Amino acid sequence: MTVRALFAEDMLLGRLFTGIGRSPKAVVAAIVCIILLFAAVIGPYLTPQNPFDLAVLDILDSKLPPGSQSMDGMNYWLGTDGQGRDMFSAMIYGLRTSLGVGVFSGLVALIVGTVLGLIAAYFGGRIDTLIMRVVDLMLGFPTILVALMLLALLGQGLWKVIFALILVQWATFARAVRSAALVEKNKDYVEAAVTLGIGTPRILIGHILPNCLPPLIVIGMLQVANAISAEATLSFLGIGLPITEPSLGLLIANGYQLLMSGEYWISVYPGVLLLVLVFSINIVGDRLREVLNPRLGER
Amino acid sequence: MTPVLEVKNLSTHFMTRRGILKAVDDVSFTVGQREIVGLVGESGSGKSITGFSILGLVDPPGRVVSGQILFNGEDLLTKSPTAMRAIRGKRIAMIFQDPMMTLNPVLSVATQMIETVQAHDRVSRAEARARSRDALGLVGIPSPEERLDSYPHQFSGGMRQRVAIAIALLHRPDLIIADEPTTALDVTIQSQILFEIKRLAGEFGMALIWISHDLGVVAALADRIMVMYAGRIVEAGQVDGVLTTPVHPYTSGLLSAVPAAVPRGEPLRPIPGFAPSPLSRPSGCAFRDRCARATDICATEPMLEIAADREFRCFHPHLWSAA
Amino acid sequence: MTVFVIRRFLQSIAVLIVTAVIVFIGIYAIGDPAEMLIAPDASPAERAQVVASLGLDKPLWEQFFTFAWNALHGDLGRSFVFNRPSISLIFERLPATLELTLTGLVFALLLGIPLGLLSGLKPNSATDEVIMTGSIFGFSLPSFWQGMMLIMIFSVWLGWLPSTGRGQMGEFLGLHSSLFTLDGLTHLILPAINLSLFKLSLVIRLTRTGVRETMPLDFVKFARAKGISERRIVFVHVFKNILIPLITVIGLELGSMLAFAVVTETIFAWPGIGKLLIDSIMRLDRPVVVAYLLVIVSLFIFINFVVDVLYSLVDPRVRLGGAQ
Amino acid sequence: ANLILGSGTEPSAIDPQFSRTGNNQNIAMQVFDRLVQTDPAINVEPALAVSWTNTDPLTWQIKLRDGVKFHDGNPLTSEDVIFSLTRAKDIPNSPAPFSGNVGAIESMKAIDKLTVEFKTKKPTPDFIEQVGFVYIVEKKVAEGASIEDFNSGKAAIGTGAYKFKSWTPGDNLQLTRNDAFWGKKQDFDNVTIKFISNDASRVAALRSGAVDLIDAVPPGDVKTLQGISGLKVFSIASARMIYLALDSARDKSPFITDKEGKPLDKNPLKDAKVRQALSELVNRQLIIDRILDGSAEAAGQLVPNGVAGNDPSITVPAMNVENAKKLLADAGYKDGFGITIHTSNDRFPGDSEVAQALGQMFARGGLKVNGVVAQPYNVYTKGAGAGEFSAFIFSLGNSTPTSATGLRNLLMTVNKDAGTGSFNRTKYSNPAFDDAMRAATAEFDVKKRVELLQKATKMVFADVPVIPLYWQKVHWAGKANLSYVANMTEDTSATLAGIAK
Amino acid sequence: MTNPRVETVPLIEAVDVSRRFSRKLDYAEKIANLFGAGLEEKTVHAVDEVNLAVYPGEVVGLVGESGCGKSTLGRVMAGIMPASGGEVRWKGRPLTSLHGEDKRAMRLSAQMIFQDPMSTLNPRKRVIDLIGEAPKVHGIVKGREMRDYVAALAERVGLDPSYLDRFPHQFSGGQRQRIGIARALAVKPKLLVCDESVAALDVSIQAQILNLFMDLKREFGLTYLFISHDLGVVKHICDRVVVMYLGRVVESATPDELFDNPKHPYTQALIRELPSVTDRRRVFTPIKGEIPSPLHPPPGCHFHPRCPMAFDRCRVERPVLKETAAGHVSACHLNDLATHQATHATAEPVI
Ligand SMILES: Nc1ncnc2c1ncn2[C@@H]1O[C@H](COP(=O)(O)OP(=O)(O)OP(=O)(O)O)[C@@H](O)[C@H]1O
Ligand SMILES: Nc1ncnc2c1ncn2[C@@H]1O[C@H](COP(=O)(O)OP(=O)(O)OP(=O)(O)O)[C@@H](O)[C@H]1O
Ligand SMILES: [Mg+2]
Ligand SMILES: [Mg+2]
Repeated sequence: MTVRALFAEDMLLGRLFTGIGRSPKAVVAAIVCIILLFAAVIGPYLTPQNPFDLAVLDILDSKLPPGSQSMDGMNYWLGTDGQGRDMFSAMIYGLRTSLGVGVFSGLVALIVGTVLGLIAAYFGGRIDTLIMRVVDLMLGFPTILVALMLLALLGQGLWKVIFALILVQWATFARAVRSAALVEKNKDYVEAAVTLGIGTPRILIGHILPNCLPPLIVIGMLQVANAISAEATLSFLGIGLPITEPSLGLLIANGYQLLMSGEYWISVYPGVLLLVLVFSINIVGDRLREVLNPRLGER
Repeated sequence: MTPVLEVKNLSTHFMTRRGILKAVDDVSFTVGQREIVGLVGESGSGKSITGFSILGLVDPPGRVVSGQILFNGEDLLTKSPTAMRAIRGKRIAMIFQDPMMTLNPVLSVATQMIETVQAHDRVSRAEARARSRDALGLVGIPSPEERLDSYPHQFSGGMRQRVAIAIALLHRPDLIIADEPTTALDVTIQSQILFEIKRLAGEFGMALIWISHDLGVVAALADRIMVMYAGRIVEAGQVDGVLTTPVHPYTSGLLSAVPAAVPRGEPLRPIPGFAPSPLSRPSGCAFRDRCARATDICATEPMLEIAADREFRCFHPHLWSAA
Repeated sequence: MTVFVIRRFLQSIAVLIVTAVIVFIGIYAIGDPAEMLIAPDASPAERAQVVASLGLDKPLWEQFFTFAWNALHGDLGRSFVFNRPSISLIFERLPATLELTLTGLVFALLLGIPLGLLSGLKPNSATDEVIMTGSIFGFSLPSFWQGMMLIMIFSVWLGWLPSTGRGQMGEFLGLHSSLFTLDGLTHLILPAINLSLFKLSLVIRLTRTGVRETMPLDFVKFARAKGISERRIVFVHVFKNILIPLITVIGLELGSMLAFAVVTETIFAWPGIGKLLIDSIMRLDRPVVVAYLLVIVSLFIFINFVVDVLYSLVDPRVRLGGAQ
Repeated sequence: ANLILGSGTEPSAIDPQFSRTGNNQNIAMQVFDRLVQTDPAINVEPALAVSWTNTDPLTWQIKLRDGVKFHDGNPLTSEDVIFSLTRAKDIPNSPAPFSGNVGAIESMKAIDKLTVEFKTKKPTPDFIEQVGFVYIVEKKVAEGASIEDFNSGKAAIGTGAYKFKSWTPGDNLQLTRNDAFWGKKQDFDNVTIKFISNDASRVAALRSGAVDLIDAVPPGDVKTLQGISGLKVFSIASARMIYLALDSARDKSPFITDKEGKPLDKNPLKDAKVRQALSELVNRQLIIDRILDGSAEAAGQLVPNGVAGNDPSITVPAMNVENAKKLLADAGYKDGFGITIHTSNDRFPGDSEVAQALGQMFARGGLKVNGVVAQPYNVYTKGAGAGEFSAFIFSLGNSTPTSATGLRNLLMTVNKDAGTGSFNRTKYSNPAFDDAMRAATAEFDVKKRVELLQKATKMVFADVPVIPLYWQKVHWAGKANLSYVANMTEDTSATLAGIAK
Repeated sequence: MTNPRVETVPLIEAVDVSRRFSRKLDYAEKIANLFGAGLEEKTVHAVDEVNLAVYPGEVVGLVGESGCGKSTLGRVMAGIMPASGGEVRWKGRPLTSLHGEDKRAMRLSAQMIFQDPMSTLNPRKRVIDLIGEAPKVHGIVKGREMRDYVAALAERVGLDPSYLDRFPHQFSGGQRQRIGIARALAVKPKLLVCDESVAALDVSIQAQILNLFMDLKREFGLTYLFISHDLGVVKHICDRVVVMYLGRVVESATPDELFDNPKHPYTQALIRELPSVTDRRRVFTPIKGEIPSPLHPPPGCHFHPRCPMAFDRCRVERPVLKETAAGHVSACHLNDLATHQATHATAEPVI
């Protein structure tokens, strides 16, 4: 399969790209996403400071307004937070964390949810009932309660938050995959594959799954945005990430108290960055929804 | 007698991303009063779009780009949306192909019928209901009063199609356009519907355009037949004539492709090749690539020729001794 | 219908049991309620007395079965903190939350459906673009941030609206609610908006998608062919079809709004059950958490039940009682 | 005039004896009275009792105030006092009962309508400080009353400055003035206390005018509020000490590592020199200035100046990195060691920030800070109690007139039966200090008692059992036309508010 | 035309095969029944005790109304769906006795071709994979040889091999059906079950595909079970036609015999109502009534409510298949009446 073929207009990827390409809004959003992703990946090379290293922080520099200079002459373009962290560095690192949390938890939840959803749809019966009841239960439980319990069980930390988010998200995917797979399962091509003696795992993964992908991509995209928001909310409620390694959400939450006392930059800048990030992911996801929905896609 | 409908040089195009799609291209025909006209042609040849063009229901990005549609002498294309709405359902009715999809699944049959009555006539609900019930009776639905309050899913396909026909009959229109109304149905049910329609058209004196790709059905029903190919009418004439002595090579190709045309077990005689993509139709005769008789001249536009009992567009028509 | 009710009932019981078990284990995992509750300087005798009176000295499974036994008799236990029946604590605050969520929901619907129709009927127009892009905001802003901004703008800077608590209560037809006084209404506006922004976006989107999916269907064209007015087509034919997904989602969302009003209630000091929940989790007030979840889950179940019934009213094809 | 008060905390019940936690007392003190009460600097002053004398070490006579009437019009009698002090022991399910306060009582007897005689089990010098803080309810009303009766107001009949009107849990509590109050006449006809737990919301409520007065103003907002005309801030340094507890008793500590992060076999915190060094690495004033916006006073002992037991000769340890490094080297940790600091994140203002700042300072002193872990209090308190941490932040509020209770709970050897060391989460044990404390608490002479306490304090803090950081300042803020008595006990009560003259 | 029946062992044979679809009562419904709700299990007898033998090289047509169980019977015979009663025999051996390699071989030997070519082709696979996947999975070809193998097959069914890397939606209906056929041929089947395989196609393309079927039969000696409701098509290519009504076989004969001398009133109606270009009838005399629900089939002869000639016996007794002429069987009580009466049965029914 050549690369060109992958991007052929009829292929999934091709449709993604041409679909996004046709909306200027989506192009801008996609570019923003890519820039932010890039910034997150090369973060440590971009920032003047490692904001996670307590030894380089100095509370003498705390709450400096944007543009101030540090003791040793470094410029804090976006100011510093209460611990004397350079806001710019903290935001880039926070972006890393937030995106990482969002993408990673979204991805794992997608895989777990997809597998369980496929199993539920294809085998039906008791397995289906069992999985779907668990899904209902999961969707019914408040995120915070789940997160808090996990936090208590496992201790605090990045991976635990990710784990909690996975636990909360997989059910959404499972439900979506199941409903898509239920439709696909009854299509003749599945029966044709059965007739041809193709084994069940192969049918599930090679035949049914690819046809369930479009809604999944969309939900996945939006879930990443959701997860980033959710992590921020958890941090706001004080059960998120380690405080010495703040995510965007934690930065906002930390600065929240200071918002009214005039030290706006501590909360507003990360807030704006979070907004831009989630907003552009949502715009891209939205566009994908339009493109990948065969009934709504451009004729 | 003036014809009920006179379509002159109708062209309906779809402005798609990939280019202009000429779904209906310079089509002209007339439908006389009480006449049943069959419109046949293969899938995608523009039959439905012709029907929708008449009713002014072509969905964007489609548009009637030129021509005239004279209904009882008035040009429908110049009418305002409100005026068109007053005509639709009242004087021209349409029946769609798929009986499962034409009725709104969440509204009762009564609602869907009564609203049609009340959309055109200022009558009380009770009266509208009575008229609806009578219409259901007309199309042969047993105990119409009780069935009125049913929902579409409670009917079988054949009965739903009969409900659609009853709706079309509510205002005794001058013209009914039936777009493949029996394609989705069984042979036995199809023949019930054909029977019903034919009886009612006769009874009410309605004209009928019957769209189908089943030559057999049209043969059984219509007075006149029009054959479409790639957006154009390639041959039109009395049913008996066209089916026994087809002039256009496409018509004759169609007729000889049916199984009954050759002895049992013999190979069938399909028309070779495929219809051109509607987006890239060659200029000139669209059929020439598949036509055994084609010559260089076919690359130019064939004119509509009008013979005694026949109209056709072809440079090399079959000339039957009778014609 | 009977079958439907029976099935629902049995499933509900199973769900409720599982919920209770999870909460018991969960709270046990988080911490020791006694540690949170009892003054640290209490003497061992005092401590033992309180622990015993709360039943915390027994093994977890025994506590669970005591709870289950009492629950069967309609007693969901007394709050560790308030020493009052947890169920009455919840019912005391449920009206405030219901008031908030329902107002939020109504707001989302009243605004969302027309906007959704507007953009769905004119896809890709400028109006559509504006509405759709705007609706993304609803998804993008974390709820707590929205709430903060609302307070900053409308109460602190502009001083138009109060930012905390529930206003004065009025009485109407025997119902007590802050909906019936001006003061109450002004208090309700900001939290209701905060809670409904997300749902508003959702409703807009659902409606728009519904319109766009329904408009090309044959029956719409058939209705046009019958000469029905465009208004009736949109508001009767199309709308009733859109209602189906809308009802499902609204049902789900009402449930989640109820459960997740936590953030809004925290920010706006709204005396509802969301705040009670977070406080109770923080204080490890297990009877309240259990009772809360049981009530919420029951409410979910009830809402789902209503949704299904509504569903069958709107969509005649759906029959209650058929297996899923 | 009416008062709307925005409070960060909410009572769990109206029954004044249900729990002696601050949130409940704040409400109780407005509706009910105690035998004695404290002034802003935690000095005892008479309330329902006008005098108390001990005729012998085991006998006390308390004289009640004459003419005090309950809200229902009945006069206060000795019977009510005896009933209340008896009832305090057996409130069902009370999580923080007053039983400790009445534990010393052997028997009670009404001498006349206004005199009660007590027999104690053993000599109890601070007897009045114990029984004096129990709220007095009316026997006739409270006998057999359930907690719901109090919550609904039926049994919420006290002698206090305000009468209970209604309580809407989670939302507000309403009071009206008691015109028959025995004390100072209150300025407000009606008082509404709104419960606004979120700090920013509470501040916003004041700024938007929705409330007249708020408590627990976050330190970061103090400056802003002061800058707003029409608003006023009332501050005081409280007797709440914030400290870093060090796991000093065990041979191995869970979060102590070597520089590479591998667990260390030895526990450096056992060495007083190391503890001393850590204390000297902390720049208390910097933390106060930068993190708490000045809302604290640097601490070197348990209670601040003004509270009995404070030893003025103990200075606040100054930051001295050089000396600290030397101390570490002396103790055999020239290159430092690894440590993780734990903290709650929702217990008191700036808890997690302070922990991070400590982390920074330790790191600068050459320690390897493996992390600063912040947890919600419910999770945190379990871990702290179970000895899961090595260095962790806690606070200790002192609401009694002397430092005795605090010292006993925090630093004396853990002994459940003797009731010592209840907050001693690190199991610190210093027998000499224990002896000194026992001597101090047995002393009837007030002056001598305080001297003994000071001696014990000096002795124990020289050993750095915990690292005292600062005493929190507490702030109230209100409209400029109001006055508020800022108090060290952190009480929020309408009785402390008034209309500014 | 040779008579394939001289071979004694049918390639595939259905013996008293029934297929029921039933929905069991769940716990809630059972409980409701305890309270007297009187709920019953709903059972559809999609196929009801059908006997049908297909001999090697034979083309058997299966006609009947929608929902009469044609597809279900086809599936059961192709081994995709188990029978719920009776047994299916492959070369004389019951399918249930086949295991392992035998079973797989049988499964591959019986292939199905469906009505809607688009829906049977996975829209996300290229032609090469659509056709080549199964032979590769089953080791019929090696990975490297696959392209050639598929190309050869494509050529055989009249597809341009240069299209192998396209997706199904890039083809026309007729081409898609060819892809479906090539896919079935790729595993070297003996039996093709064609389920309405030409119904969705235009006349001309239908003719092309039917020609292809006939060619393949000649070339590979394939056996066909040809399901259709179009009698015209069936008549043209089949050696034998079986008529089903509501789950039961009501008549079976050679096409000539069946069209000339239909015995069952239902068959007669079908033949009469078949619209035809050549034989234009302008009078319609449809069978009255709707197709009854298979959930509650009428007792006795399933056709009696719509049968113009029904009499009392039809309402109670199920007619059995009887041979009326050589190789012509039908299930109708009229067969038992005097022969001269039976010939009258073609009289125009009243509506
Ligand atoms: N909404 C549309 N957008 C773009 N092209 C369209 C649209 N509707 C129809 N067409 C094109 O117009 C042409 C004529 O379509 P039409 O539906 O009239 O065919 P038809 O003869 O009715 O075929 P069938 O027998 O399949 O119903 C086709 O090529 C079709 O692809
Ligand atoms: N999986 C199934 N579950 C339940 N009922 C089924 C199932 N498959 C088929 N049926 C029922 O069995 C009967 C026969 O169906 P079948 O598909 O065999 O009919 P058919 O003759 O092929 O019809 P058509 O011509 O419409 O394809 C129908 O009533 C159908 O509803
Ligand atoms: Mg059409
Ligand atoms: Mg079928």
